[in-house]
Amino acid sequence: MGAGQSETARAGGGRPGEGADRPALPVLQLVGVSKRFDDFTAVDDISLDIREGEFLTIVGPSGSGKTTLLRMLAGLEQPSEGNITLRGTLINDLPARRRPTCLVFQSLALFPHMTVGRNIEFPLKAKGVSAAERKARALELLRMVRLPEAYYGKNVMTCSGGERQRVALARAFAYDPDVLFFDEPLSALDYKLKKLLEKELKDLHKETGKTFVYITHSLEEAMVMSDRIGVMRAGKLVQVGSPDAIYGQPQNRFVAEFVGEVNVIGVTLSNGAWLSQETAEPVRLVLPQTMAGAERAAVVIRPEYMKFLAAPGDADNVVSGRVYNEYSLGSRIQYQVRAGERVFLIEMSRSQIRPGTGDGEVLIGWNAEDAIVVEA
Amino acid sequence: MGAGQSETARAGGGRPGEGADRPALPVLQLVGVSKRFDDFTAVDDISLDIREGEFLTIVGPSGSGKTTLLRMLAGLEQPSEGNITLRGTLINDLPARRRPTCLVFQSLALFPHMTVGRNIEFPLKAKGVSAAERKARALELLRMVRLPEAYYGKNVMTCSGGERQRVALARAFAYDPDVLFFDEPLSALDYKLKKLLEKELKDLHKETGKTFVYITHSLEEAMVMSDRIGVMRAGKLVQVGSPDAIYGQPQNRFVAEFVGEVNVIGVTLSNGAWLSQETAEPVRLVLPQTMAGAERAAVVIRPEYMKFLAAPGDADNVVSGRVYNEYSLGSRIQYQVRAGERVFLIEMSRSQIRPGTGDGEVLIGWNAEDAIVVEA
Amino acid sequence: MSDATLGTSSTVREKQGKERQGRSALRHLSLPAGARCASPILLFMALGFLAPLLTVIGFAFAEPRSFAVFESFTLRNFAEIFNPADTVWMSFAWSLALALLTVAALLLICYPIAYGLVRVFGRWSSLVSIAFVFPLFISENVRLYGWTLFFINHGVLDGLLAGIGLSGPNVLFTPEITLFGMIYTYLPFMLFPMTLGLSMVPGDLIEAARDFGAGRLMIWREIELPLAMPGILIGALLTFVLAAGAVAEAKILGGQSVIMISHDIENAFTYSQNWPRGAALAVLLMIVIGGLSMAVMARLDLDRILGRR
Amino acid sequence: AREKELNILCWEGYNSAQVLDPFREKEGATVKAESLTNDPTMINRLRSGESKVWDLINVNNPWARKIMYPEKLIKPLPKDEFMPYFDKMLEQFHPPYKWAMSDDGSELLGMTQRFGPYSYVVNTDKISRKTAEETGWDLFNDESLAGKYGILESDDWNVFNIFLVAGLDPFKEHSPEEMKAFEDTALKVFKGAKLIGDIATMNQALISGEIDLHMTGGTYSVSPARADGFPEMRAITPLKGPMNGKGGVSWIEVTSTVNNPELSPLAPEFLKYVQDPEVAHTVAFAEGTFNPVAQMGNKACFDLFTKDELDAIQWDSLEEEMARSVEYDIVPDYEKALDLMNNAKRQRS
Amino acid sequence: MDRSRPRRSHLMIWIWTIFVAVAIYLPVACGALAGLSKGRYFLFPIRAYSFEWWQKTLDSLEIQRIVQTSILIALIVTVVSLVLGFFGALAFARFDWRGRRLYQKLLLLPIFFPQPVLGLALLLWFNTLGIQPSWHTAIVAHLVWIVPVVTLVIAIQVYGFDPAMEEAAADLGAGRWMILRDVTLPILWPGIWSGALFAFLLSWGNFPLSLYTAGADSTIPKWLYSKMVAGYTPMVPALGTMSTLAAATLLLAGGAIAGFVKARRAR
Ligand SMILES: Nc1ncnc2c1ncn2[C@@H]1O[C@H](COP(=O)(O)OP(=O)(O)OP(=O)(O)O)[C@@H](O)[C@H]1O
Ligand SMILES: Nc1ncnc2c1ncn2[C@@H]1O[C@H](COP(=O)(O)OP(=O)(O)OP(=O)(O)O)[C@@H](O)[C@H]1O
Ligand SMILES: NCCCCNCCCN
Ligand SMILES: [Mg+2]
Ligand SMILES: [Mg+2]
Repeated sequence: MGAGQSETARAGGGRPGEGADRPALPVLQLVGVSKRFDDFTAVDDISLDIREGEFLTIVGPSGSGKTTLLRMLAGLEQPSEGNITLRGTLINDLPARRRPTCLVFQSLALFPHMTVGRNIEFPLKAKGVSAAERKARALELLRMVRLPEAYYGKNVMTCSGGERQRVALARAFAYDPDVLFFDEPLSALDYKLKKLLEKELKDLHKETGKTFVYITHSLEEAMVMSDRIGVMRAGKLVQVGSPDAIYGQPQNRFVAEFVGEVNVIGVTLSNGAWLSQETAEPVRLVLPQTMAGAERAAVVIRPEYMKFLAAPGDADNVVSGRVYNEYSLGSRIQYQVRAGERVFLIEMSRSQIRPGTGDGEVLIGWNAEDAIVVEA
Repeated sequence: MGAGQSETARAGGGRPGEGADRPALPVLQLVGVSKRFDDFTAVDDISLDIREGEFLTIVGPSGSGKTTLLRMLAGLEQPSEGNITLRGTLINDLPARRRPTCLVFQSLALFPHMTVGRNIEFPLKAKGVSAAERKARALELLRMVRLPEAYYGKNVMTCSGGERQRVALARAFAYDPDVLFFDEPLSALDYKLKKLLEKELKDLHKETGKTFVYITHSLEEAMVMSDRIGVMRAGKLVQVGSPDAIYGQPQNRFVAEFVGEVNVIGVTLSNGAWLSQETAEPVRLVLPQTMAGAERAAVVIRPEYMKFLAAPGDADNVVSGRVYNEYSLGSRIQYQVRAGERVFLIEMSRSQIRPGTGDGEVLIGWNAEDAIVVEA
Repeated sequence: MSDATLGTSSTVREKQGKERQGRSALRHLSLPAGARCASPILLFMALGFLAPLLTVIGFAFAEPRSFAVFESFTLRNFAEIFNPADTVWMSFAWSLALALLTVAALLLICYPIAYGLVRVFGRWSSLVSIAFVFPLFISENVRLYGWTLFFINHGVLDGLLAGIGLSGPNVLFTPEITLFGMIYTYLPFMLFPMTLGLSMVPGDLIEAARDFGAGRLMIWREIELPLAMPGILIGALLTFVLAAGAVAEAKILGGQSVIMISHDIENAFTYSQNWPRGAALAVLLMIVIGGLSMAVMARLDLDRILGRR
Repeated sequence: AREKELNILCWEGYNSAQVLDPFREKEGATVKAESLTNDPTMINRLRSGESKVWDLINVNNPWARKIMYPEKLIKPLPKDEFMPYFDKMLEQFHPPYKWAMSDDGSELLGMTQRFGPYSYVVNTDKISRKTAEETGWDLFNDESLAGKYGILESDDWNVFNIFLVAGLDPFKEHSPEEMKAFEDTALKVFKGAKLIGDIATMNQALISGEIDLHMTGGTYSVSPARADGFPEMRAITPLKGPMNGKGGVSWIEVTSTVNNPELSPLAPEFLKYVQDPEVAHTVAFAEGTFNPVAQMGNKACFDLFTKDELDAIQWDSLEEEMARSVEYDIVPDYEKALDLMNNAKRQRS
Repeated sequence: MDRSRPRRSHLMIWIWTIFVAVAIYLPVACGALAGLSKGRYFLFPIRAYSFEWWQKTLDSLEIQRIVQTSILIALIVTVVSLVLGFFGALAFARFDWRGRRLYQKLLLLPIFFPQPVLGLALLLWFNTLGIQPSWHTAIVAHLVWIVPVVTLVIAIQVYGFDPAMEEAAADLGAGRWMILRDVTLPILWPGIWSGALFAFLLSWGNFPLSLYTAGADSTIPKWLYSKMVAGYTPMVPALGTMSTLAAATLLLAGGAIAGFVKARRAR
């Protein structure tokens, strides 16, 4: 995949416990960790190695247990079951303040009675850094998060949502821990600032070599920044791997649907051929591989691999339909093509020209190797 | 631009006061509205027509005054100057509860002492709807925002961030106003849910014909959902127009940079030719148009219009460089190409194949008609 | 200031302040919401407090041992009080000293309990706080007398100790037991505001501070204490004021080993039949207590501490 | 309008349920009684405007004749209705009884009932009655008793007693030297006191052995302790003293009708009601303090007293003790003396 | 989290709290013993027990009326001071208005005023106005002192109140009354509840103000005081014990009912 491959591949496509090929000890290791609140299981039997220096992002639906997982890692919550080790030492019971980790809260948890400056200086004060040094460092951090130095003396409760988020970020960096946890730190920022701070975070990650564990709801953020992405669902870790692996080889339909838009077609095996069940009459599909033993499966085709065809022979699988919606996504355009009951999504770069035939009947399709077959 | 054109063009490329060609009265009209806090001007002389039934999105950097603008429209803040009219009636002093509008707060402002159900029923209760009817409606709204019906009796403070946001949304819909204001309502949701609710909101907008005014930091959200987008900066409304107009004809560099990633090249006019000032020696560029009277300008090329070239003649403007970074953005891949001191961004669909030459020297370029010239 | 001017001047100012009243949902009547909410109380206080207050001040400047309020004006009452031969300053000193000690002791005694009520006792907490409320239903005289019965010779303590061949300590009728009685009486007035204050410290802030490596002391000093300060402060002020006006403890437990200022005021109005002197003492007491309290309140601005979230 | 209500300002006893409840039932009336523990406060309550509230006021002997009547705070009783009651009282109260009459002897100002000697109380197990009576007020000059006595909180009475300890007659005017002696005595006596407190505290302290004697006290204060089974506690009237040779002070309560513009018609009814032998006995043994009553001159009343009750009020020595006492009167130097005494009190600490 | 240390310190907190609570109840228990002893004067161990004083207390018409008066005064004071104090607290801590700083200071003044003098001053004032002192005037006197206290107590809670709650409610069409009833009041409920408790207790237990301003009407503290200084009998501690028991029963029953209603509503 070109020059970037080495970059994104750095962390490899990991799966829990699969890090044996890497010599370094995981900085944090979870083995069979669960967390129950009364009879509700928020985190369910998770095993995961967090590697020294990696940028690990956790994504998952709301309520899937991401925050709870992070809180256990930070020492703010104790696992109901399982073990957490830090470089080989069991730390289930180590208090948050003794862990070389730091959490940027989803709620930010800024100290309302302190100025921006004193908020940022708080961890330094806890370490006993001198006042002058603290202030110098705080001003430096303010610059880093793109806040004016004059904010040093500002009442933190008069800052806007985004400003507050940046203060929280600066405060975490002031603590300077080995492992940083972020709970949606950029969610309230505008696009441009988010891009800037994403880059800043990424650079800081590279420069410092620290381990970052990151929760986000922004797929783009996860894709751009992470060495590995972990996908959670209902307290379980469903898949962990490099962004490419997660995007390109999702383990199941949930992951596929979660990390971007997809066209999914349910198929059944019939006389050695895959038949689509979702068209009026079964259509035979050309697929990249067969699934051993499975009778049913799902075919996933990302919208960018769907093509408008000039002729029926231009792709392995062909569908005919009618464009009924077109959205601009900024750099891309998304088409919704209705074929019978189904709607297919096709995404094209804004710079590409659609080889379609106006508003009439169009042919769309995809090649066998661009589809992914996953568990139904 | 094919079938979708009619869709996105529906609202036209509007500018404040430009709506004269449309017969309908604006539902809300701002004339010279400002808001000062002590000596700080949060909203600065904004004039804007909000059209009946449109979906207007406000974007802008953090602290640019978006929330304050919405609060004035909702009646929670009074303008320091200027007038707000509702279908022709001056409403500067009309209290929030008398306005046919409703705001989904950035902080959500859920009632912590009520269950999810009672939160949602609150506006219905204010209207005097009977208990049975309220409950039926609340359950319906829960389904709409994809929360289980069992949440009806759940303590709202035990819901996760995303769950809470959905409750706030449901509550606003329960009020059923003419105009709905949203202050980043989806920011805490995961990608998939966000997509779902975006679609839901969009459908609701279409079905109900209500006017939506929406603040978001997600460019994609703004592009997909809006009839028009307004860009704010430091209290001022910099540009208002259709997503395509904002994206494709940004009025200045700020807007261009704000609504997506860009390559920007500063240029000067010299002997009737545009010269780039950012390369070692000035390079002559082929541009779509000249700017009357301007000596200096900025050239904006969106990454998706930059191309890898097989030969120097393949584009009007050609640069040679070296790929040094490659990110997957999900459906797209972004390349960073270093040419001397400068870095160019090129974005391609994941399905396209890069016609480059491995890690060595590459040629990149763009055609004159794909660049935009804006104020410097 | 007369009650009439109080009423109008604040009304005028409030009207001027109207423009800044933005954030209220109740703002659309003629007066700003704040002034409207304050007006019943202000009216009541003007009638119920200011007027009697003026009467007392009037008495303070009346001829000693007369009832000629507003008919005579003299500084003699104050002159007598400040005469070095008059030992009434000792009563002031004792009252204020014991009140300060009471506040200090209660801060220490109540903090762990308030902390427990907010963060440790969980579902037991309402039961525990109710346990601290019940005794308040008995008049303080009776409860204090209960301590006399406990500590006195052949009382409960002595009687119990006699069972093991010991005898009770001689603690009654001393300044120390007076202090003890004050601490005992005013404990709830410190405990409940303090608990309310502590309960307003958000848990995630403490977690965040802990996560940043702050030790218990630092969390306490930098987060918990400042955020709980309004409650603590109000508790401290309340107990200080009540204790400075206390008299029953010195009478019932202390055997009047010290004379409290309220006792002197009471005497002036009873045995001495010298109302002007009593009024003058009262005015002085009010100035001293009010001044001290205002100084504290001014230095620790409630609004700022709380950030008005 | 006030047919069915009656408000009484009084020393304790009259406000007890035993006395009031039968009257309430009999008249179907609302009777409120407030008891205070010193005369000046009660007088001031009337002065400050409460004469519109109260119907009856019950204070010690000199106030009606010397203060309240001249100040028009009370009004006279109809003589024809009330004078006959005095005939049945103990001999010393036979009409015209000085403290019940106006200065000029023309008006009847109130009815007498409870009375008694009032000097000091000792635990005769610690200090014999004989020693106590013979030593007299010098007991409180005895350094060896410092820390072993209490002082009843009854400041008007304490003023008399400090004068007496200083060897001075309180009911005269005093020279500066005498006042100096008063001051020094006050300082010493208050410094030496173990505690100052109310009657309950004094009796409790006597019984517990915290103190051996206390100043200011008499049958009035010690009788409940005696009735409770501690006959060794005894009110003492010294054999001699600086008041024309007498050393004790006694008091007599006088109940008068307040000069209330809307006086309740129940006021005279109540005054008659308490003259009834049964009720008079109840008044004598009303909850709290037990006292002799003037109505004991009536055999029907006297016969109601049991031996234990007579023991409690020291009936055996009542006559001689009253004879050794002068009657409570207004103290000319009261204000100055009280200030000195209050100063002395503060310097206890 | 460091398990052992918090556990240990939590244990210390429990122990300390229980210790203080026991101390709080010690004199109450001593009083209860005194009320059950046959003798007027207390010697421990008790020589003879008797219910005589309890019986007398229960039989007394006097005490019945005094208890009724005390309850009535305390209830009225509680209700009125809650209403005044609630709005007062909003003005104190919730709204930004010009006179606020001054108002905050003025409101504290009555608290700094010695109560015996306040009572006397009020008595003088009532006389000037030609109002006869009675339990009605005692209510006014109690209010002068208790309203500021209640206001302060509620204000503590109001400081933590997020105005966005009211804004959201108004925006959703709620009128002022509904905002008050459904949003502001419930959120401020803990503060109001403490305010009510304070108001009731301060009124119930108040002696100096009642002494001067209740005229011929008596309250429990007034009665107890007069009995204590002259005429002490074990009816004094007996009445004390009874009021605690009654209050305990009331509060526990109230709590149980509230809990029951809450549990039912949650279903
Ligand atoms: N203290 C608690 N008591 C009870 N339930 C809890 C508690 N904390 C979390 N939960 C529940 O556990 C589940 C997981 O919560 P968590 O906050 O970890 O979700 P999340 O993945 O971070 O969600 P979001 O993306 O919305 O922030 C949720 O259903 C939540 O309601
Ligand atoms: N009540 C207030 N008093 C003083 N300054 C205020 C107040 N409300 C807002 N501001 C200031 O006004 C500016 C605009 O605030 P606003 O909340 O409208 O920004 P925003 O565009 O919504 O930002 P964000 O995207 O971060 O939410 C900010 O700089 C903020 O600090
Ligand atoms: N506190 C009691 C001192 C006064 C004694 N006199 C009692 C007489 C009752 N009329
Ligand atoms: Mg979360
Ligand atoms: Mg905002």
